[in-house]
Amino acid sequence: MAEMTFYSGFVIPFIVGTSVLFAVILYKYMRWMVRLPREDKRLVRRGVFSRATAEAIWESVAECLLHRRIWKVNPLLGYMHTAFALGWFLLIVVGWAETAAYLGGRLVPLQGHIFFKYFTTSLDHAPRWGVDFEAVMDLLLLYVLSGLALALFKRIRSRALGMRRTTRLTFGDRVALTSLWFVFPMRLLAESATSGIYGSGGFLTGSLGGALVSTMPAASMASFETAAWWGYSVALGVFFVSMPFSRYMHIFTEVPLIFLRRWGLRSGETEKSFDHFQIEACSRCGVCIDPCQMQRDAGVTNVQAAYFIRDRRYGKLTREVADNCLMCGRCEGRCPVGIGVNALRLNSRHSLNGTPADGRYDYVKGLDTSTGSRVFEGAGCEIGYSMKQGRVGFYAGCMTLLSPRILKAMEVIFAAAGEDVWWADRNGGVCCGRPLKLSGDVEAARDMMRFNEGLFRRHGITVLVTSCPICLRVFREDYALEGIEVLHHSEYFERLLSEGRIALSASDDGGLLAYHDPCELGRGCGIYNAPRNLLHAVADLVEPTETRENALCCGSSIANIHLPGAGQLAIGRAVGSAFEATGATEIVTACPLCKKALTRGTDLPVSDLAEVVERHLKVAR
Amino acid sequence: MKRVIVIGGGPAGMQAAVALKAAGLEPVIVERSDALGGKLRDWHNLFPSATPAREVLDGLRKAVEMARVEVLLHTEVEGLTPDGSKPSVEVALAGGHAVQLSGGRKLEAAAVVVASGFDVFDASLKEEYGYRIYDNVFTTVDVERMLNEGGVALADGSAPRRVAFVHCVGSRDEKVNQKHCSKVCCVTAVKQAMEMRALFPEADIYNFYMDIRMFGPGYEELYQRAQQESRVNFIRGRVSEASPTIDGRIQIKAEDTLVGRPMKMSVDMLVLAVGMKAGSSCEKFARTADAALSPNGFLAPADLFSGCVASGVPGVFYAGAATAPKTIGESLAEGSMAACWVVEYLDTLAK
Amino acid sequence: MGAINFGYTVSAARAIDLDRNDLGPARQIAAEMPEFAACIACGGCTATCTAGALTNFNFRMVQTLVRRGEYAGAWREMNKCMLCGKCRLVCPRGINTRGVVRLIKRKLGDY
Amino acid sequence: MKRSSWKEYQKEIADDRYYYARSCIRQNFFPGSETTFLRIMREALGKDIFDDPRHTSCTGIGYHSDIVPLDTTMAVVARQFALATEAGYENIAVSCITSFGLYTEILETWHEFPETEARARENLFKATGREFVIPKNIAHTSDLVFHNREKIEELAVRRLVDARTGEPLRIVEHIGCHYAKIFPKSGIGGSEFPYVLAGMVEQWGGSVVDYPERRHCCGFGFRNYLVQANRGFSIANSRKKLESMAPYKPDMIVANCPGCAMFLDKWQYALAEMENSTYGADGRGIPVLTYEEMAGLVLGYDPWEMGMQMHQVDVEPVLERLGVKYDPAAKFLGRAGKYIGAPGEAAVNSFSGDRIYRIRQ
Repeated sequence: MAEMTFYSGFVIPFIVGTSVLFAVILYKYMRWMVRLPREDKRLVRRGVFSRATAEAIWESVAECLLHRRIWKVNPLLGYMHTAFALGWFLLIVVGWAETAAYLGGRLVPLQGHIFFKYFTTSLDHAPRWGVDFEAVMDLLLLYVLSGLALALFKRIRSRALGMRRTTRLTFGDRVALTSLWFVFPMRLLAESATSGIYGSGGFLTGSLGGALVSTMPAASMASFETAAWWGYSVALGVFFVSMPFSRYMHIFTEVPLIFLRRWGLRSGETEKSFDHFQIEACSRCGVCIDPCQMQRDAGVTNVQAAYFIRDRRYGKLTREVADNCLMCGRCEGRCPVGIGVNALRLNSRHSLNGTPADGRYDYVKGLDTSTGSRVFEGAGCEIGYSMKQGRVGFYAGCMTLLSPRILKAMEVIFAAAGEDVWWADRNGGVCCGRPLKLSGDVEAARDMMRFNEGLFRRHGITVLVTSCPICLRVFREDYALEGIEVLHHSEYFERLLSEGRIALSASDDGGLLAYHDPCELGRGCGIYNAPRNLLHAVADLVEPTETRENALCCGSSIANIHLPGAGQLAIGRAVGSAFEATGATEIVTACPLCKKALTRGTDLPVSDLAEVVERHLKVAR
Repeated sequence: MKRVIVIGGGPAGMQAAVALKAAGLEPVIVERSDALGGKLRDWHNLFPSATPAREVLDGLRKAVEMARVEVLLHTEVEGLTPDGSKPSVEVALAGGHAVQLSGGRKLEAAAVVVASGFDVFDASLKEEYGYRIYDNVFTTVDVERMLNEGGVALADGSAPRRVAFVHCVGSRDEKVNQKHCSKVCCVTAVKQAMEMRALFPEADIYNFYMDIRMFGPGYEELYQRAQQESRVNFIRGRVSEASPTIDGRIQIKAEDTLVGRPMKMSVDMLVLAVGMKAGSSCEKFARTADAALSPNGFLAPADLFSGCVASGVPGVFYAGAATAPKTIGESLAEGSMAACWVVEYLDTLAK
Repeated sequence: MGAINFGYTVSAARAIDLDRNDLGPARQIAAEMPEFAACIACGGCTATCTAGALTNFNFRMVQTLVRRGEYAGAWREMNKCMLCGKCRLVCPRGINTRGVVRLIKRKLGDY
Repeated sequence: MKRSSWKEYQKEIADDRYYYARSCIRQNFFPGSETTFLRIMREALGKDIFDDPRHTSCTGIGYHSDIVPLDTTMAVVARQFALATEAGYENIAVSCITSFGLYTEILETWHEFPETEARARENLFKATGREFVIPKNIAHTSDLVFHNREKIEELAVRRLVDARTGEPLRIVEHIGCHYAKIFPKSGIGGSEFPYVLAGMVEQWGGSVVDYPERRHCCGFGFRNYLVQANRGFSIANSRKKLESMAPYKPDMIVANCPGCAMFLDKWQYALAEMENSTYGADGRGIPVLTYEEMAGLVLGYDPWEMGMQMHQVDVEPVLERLGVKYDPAAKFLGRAGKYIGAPGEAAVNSFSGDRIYRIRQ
C-alpha cells in the first residue's frame, strides 16, 4: 500500500476548483455574517443554542437533500432534484465510508476519496464491513445519472415536470450547468475504464469497463483511462469554480439561510446583509414563473422572482423589474427555498425609489375630517378609550370612497347592528400609507401612518373596521395600534352574525356565488374563511380552480406602479373568465380595488361582500 | 325570391322596409319587442329642432302600414344562418338567405338588412356616480321617459333647484371598455338642460363636460342658446365622484379644469348622459354571418366611405346604429341607402 | 453689476415659451410612458385626488405643465401625492397616473 | 404678408400751416428732437409751423393714470384748440403720441356724443373765456415727416446705409401704442401694420427689421411705470421686445413716441445693471433714435446740436456706421462750449469713458 501516493497530474483541476470554491464561499459567508446589523447578530447569538437549531438541522436535511417542497410541486421534479442532491451527498458520504473501510484510520487527502477507484487499484474490492461498496457506489451513481437524464429531458420538455416555463440562464449558469452535466458521465467513464483494466468494479462500472476493454486495444485503453479521469477532474474543477458565481451557489447557501431563518432573521424594509443569504439561496429553479400572472396574462417575462433575484444579485436590477410586479404573493408561497421575495422586492424598491420624507406631507397636520354621532374629545388618550369601551371606528380607505355601494351597505349594516360608528374618512381622509410603502417610499409612508394612528387614538376607538384589505394589512403590520382591534369588514360581519346582532336570510333565487380572494386579504392577512362563512349563510358558493392560497390576483394591484392599463385589463379578463368557467352567477369579493378590476374583466355582476350581506339582512331582528 | 329580411323595427329598419317595398320587393321586419319604433319610442323631443319624437315615429309607422310591410313582432333573430353555423357563400351568391328565428323557425330571403340598433350604456357600472344607489341620480334616458310621462321631478316628487348633467358616461372611458365617443350625448344633454330650464325657470343648471362635440347642423347654435338664453352653466371637468349629503342631496366632485382647481357642489338631481353601446346581438350576427366587428363591438361596415351600409358578406347590409352611434336622421338616411344597395345587389344577381 | 438697488426687479415672464423651454425631459417622460400623452385634460384625477382635497395640488395641471416643458417645482408638487391610486381608477384614458407621478419625480426630481 | 399690407391704411395729412403741440417729457429726455423737427419743417421744407409758448400739457399722463378726469382733460384739450384758433391755424401737429391719441379720442368722443363737446365748450368758456373751432386736421409730427419723406430724400446728404459697405442699416421701428391702436384709421398703415416710420426708413435707404414682438408695447404703460411696485412689469415688457429683436442685430431703434424712445433707451441701462444683459451686437446696447434725429442725420445735421448726447445708450456706433463726421470731444459741451457733465460709466456707454472728454474737462 506504500505506492498509494494519492497523487496524479489530473487531480490538479479538482484541487484548484475545490480550493477556490471553499475560499469564495467562506469569504462570502464571513463577510455577510460580519455585516449583519446588530439586532440580527443578537438573534443569531440567541438562536444558536435553542431548539431552533435542531429544527434547522432537520429542515436542512428535508429541504436541501430530500427537497420535500419540490416533491409537492411535482414528483418528477422532486425526484430530479433529490437525485442530484441526495445522490451526490451519499456518493460523498459512502465514498468516505468506503475509504475508511478499506484503508482504516489512515489520513487520506481529499482527492483520495474522490478519485478512490483510480488510486486503489491495488486493493481487492471484496465487501468490507459486510457492505459491497462497489455495488452501492454504482447504485448511487446510477441514481444521480437518472436525475441527470431527467434534467436533460426537462430542458427539452419542461411541461412533463410540471413546469411550463423554465428560467433563462446566465453565462455563469451555462458554464456551471455544462460542467455539471459532464461530472457524472465522466465519472462513469473514468471509473469504468479503471475497473475494466483492473477487472474490478460493480454492476455498472464493472460491466461497462468490461465492454470498453473488449472493444478497445490495450494501449488506447490506457490513454482512454487517463483522459477520462482528466475529464472528470476538469468537470469537477470547472463546476466548483463557477459554482459560487452561478445559481448553484444555492446548494450551500440554502443551509445557512435555513438556520438564520429559524433563528428569526428576516428581510426588512431596507436592504441589509441577511438579504444576501436569501438572494444567493435562489436556485432559479423557476417554480415561481408559472404561477405569475404577469407572465401568463400580461406577457411580461422578465420580472418574475427568479429574474428579479438574479438581476439584484448581479447588480443589474432595473426599476422596471423591481416595480413591474403585482406582489400578489403567488410565487412566494411556492418557493421551494422559502425565499421572502416580496420583502426583498420592497427593499429594492426602497433603494431605487425611496426619497426622503422631507416633511412633504406636513399639510395633513391637524386635519380631521371624521364624522360620527359622538366625536370623542378626551383629555388623555388612555383614559379616552378605557372610558369608551367597544367604540367602533370605520376607515373606508381611498378605494372604498370610490365605491359608494360598499359605503351604503356598511351604513345599513351598522344601523341594523345598532352600532354607533365613528367614520374616519367619509369626507375624504389621509391615505393609509400602504401604496406609498409598496412603492418604496417607506419614510414618507410612515408620516401618513403616524397621522392616522393619532387620529384613531384621538377618537378613542377600540375596534377599527375597514372594508379595504390594503388598509387592513398596513394597519396590522405597520401601525402601532395597541388597544385597538383591527378587523376586516368580513371578520366584523362574522362577529355580528355570531353575536346575533345581525341575521341573514338565504336567498332562493338559485344564484350561485363565487368568491374572489383579494391578495392582501388572503395571502396577505390569512383571511379566507370569514367571507366564505358569510356567503355560505346566504347562497351556494363555488370555487374557481385557483383559489384560497392559490387565488389569482385581479391585476390592478396597487403594488404594481409600472404595469400599463392594457396589462391590468388582460389579467382582469383572464381572472374574469376563470370565474365565468365556474358557472357562477355573481362574483363576490372583499376589496374595493378587486371589485373595480373584476368589473372591467367580466360581464358577470361583481359585488363586495358588504353589498351581499346588506342584501340578505333580515330586517326584523 | 323577392323577400328581404329587415332585422330590427327601429327608425332605420322601418325606413329600409318602406323603401324596399317601394322598389317592388317584399320586406319582412323582424322585431323582438312588442311594437315598431325602437328606442325612438322612448324619446321625447328630438335635438336640435325639438321636433316631437312622436311625430317622426307616427310618420314612419304610417308609412310602414301604408306600404303593408309584413312585421313579425316578438321575434328574435338567433343567427344569420339557418343553424347558426358559418354561412355558405355559395348559397348567398345564389340569392338564397335563411335566418334562424327564435322558436326554431327559419325564414328564407334574398337579402338581409341588419338594423338592430344599439344598447344604452348601463350607468350603474359607473358606480362612483351612484346610479341606482342614490334616488336622485338619473340617466338622460330616464329624463326622456319622465318628460314623456309628463314631468320631471325628484324621487319625492318635488322640483329640483339644482341640476347637474354629466357628459360622457359610458363613452370615451376605457374603465368600462367603452373607448368610443357616442356622439349624440353632448347634444342630448344640452337639449335636456334647456328643457330643464323651461320646466324649472329658477333652477341652477350645470353641464360637466370633457369636450363639447356639436357636430350636426344647428347643434352649435343650440349650444350657444343653452348658454345664453337658457342660462346653462358649462364646466369643463369630468365628474369623478358622487356622494350623498346630510340633507339628501348629491355632492359631486370635479376639477374645473379651465381654472385649474378642484371643485365640488351639491345638486338635487344628477343626470348622467349615457352613451351608446354596441347592440348585444352584433356579436351574434357577426359570428353567424362571418362579418367583421369593430373593436368597440359594433358591426364593422365594409368601407367607411363608399360602403357604409355594406357588410362585406354578399346579401347582408347594415343600416343605422348597428354599425356606430348615429342620430335619428342618419339612421333614416342609412335605411334608405341600404334599400338602394339591396335593390342594386339583387339586380346584379338577376343579370 | 447689480450694485444699484432700483427698488424693483424684472418681472418673470408668464408666457409659456415653447421656443425656449427644453422639451427634452418631457419627451423622455413620454417615451418611457407613452400613455402620458393620452391625457384629455378632463380633470377627473384632480377632482378625486386624496391629497388635492387636503392641500393645493393639481395633478392634471402639473403634468400638463411638464408636457409643456415647465418643470419648475413639478417634482415638489408631485411629492404631495400619496400614491393612493384613486386617480388611476377614474382616468377615462387608462393612464397609469401613479407611474406618471413617479416618473416626473424621477426625471425632474431627486432620485 | 409681404410689405404691401403695411401701406394699406392712409390718412389725410395737411401739407402746411400747423399749430405745434409739444410733448411734456420729450423736452426733458430728447430736448433737441423737437427743435430739430422745427428746423426741418421751417428751414429744410419751408413750412409754416407755429410754436406757441402758451399751450400746456394735454394731461395725457394724468388721464391714463386715472388721476385727471375726462371732463378736465377735454377742457384742457379744448384750450389748445382755442389757442390754435386764436393764432389762426386749422391744423395741429402733435409731438407726443399720447397727446395725439388723446386729441383723436376726444374729437371722436365729441363726434359720437355731442353733449360732451358742448360741455367742454361751456367749461372752457367759463374758465378762460375762450372759444375754439374744431381743427381741420390733426397729425402726429411723425406723420408730417412721413408726408415729406420724399422731399427730405431730395435734400439728403446721406442715406441710411453703412458708409463703408453700402449695405442698408437694419432698423427696428417702434410705434407708440396710442398712435393707431386706439383708432386704426388715425395712423398710416393702421394699427396692425403702421407704416409711418417704416416708410421713412425705406425711403431713406434703410431696411426695416420685422421681428416677432414688433407690435408689442414698449412697457411704459403709465401706471406700470409710474407706480414703483409695477415697474418690474414695465421693464419685463421692454426686455421681451429687446430679446425678440436682438437676434436680428439691429443697428438702431427708431421710435415715434416720447415714452417708447425713452424706455427702450433707459431700460437697456437698467437691464444691464440688473441682469448684466445687453442686446446690441457689440454688447453695448442698441442705440435708440427719434425719427427727427434720424431725419436730421439724413439731412446732415450735427448730432450734438440735435441733443443726441442725451441718450442713455451711446449713439456713436450709428454715427460711425453712417459715416457722420462728428467731434467726439464736443459731445458734452453745451451751446456756449460749456461742459455739461458726462454720465458715469455703464455697459451701454461705449464712448463716454473716452479720455478726450476728461481732457477737455
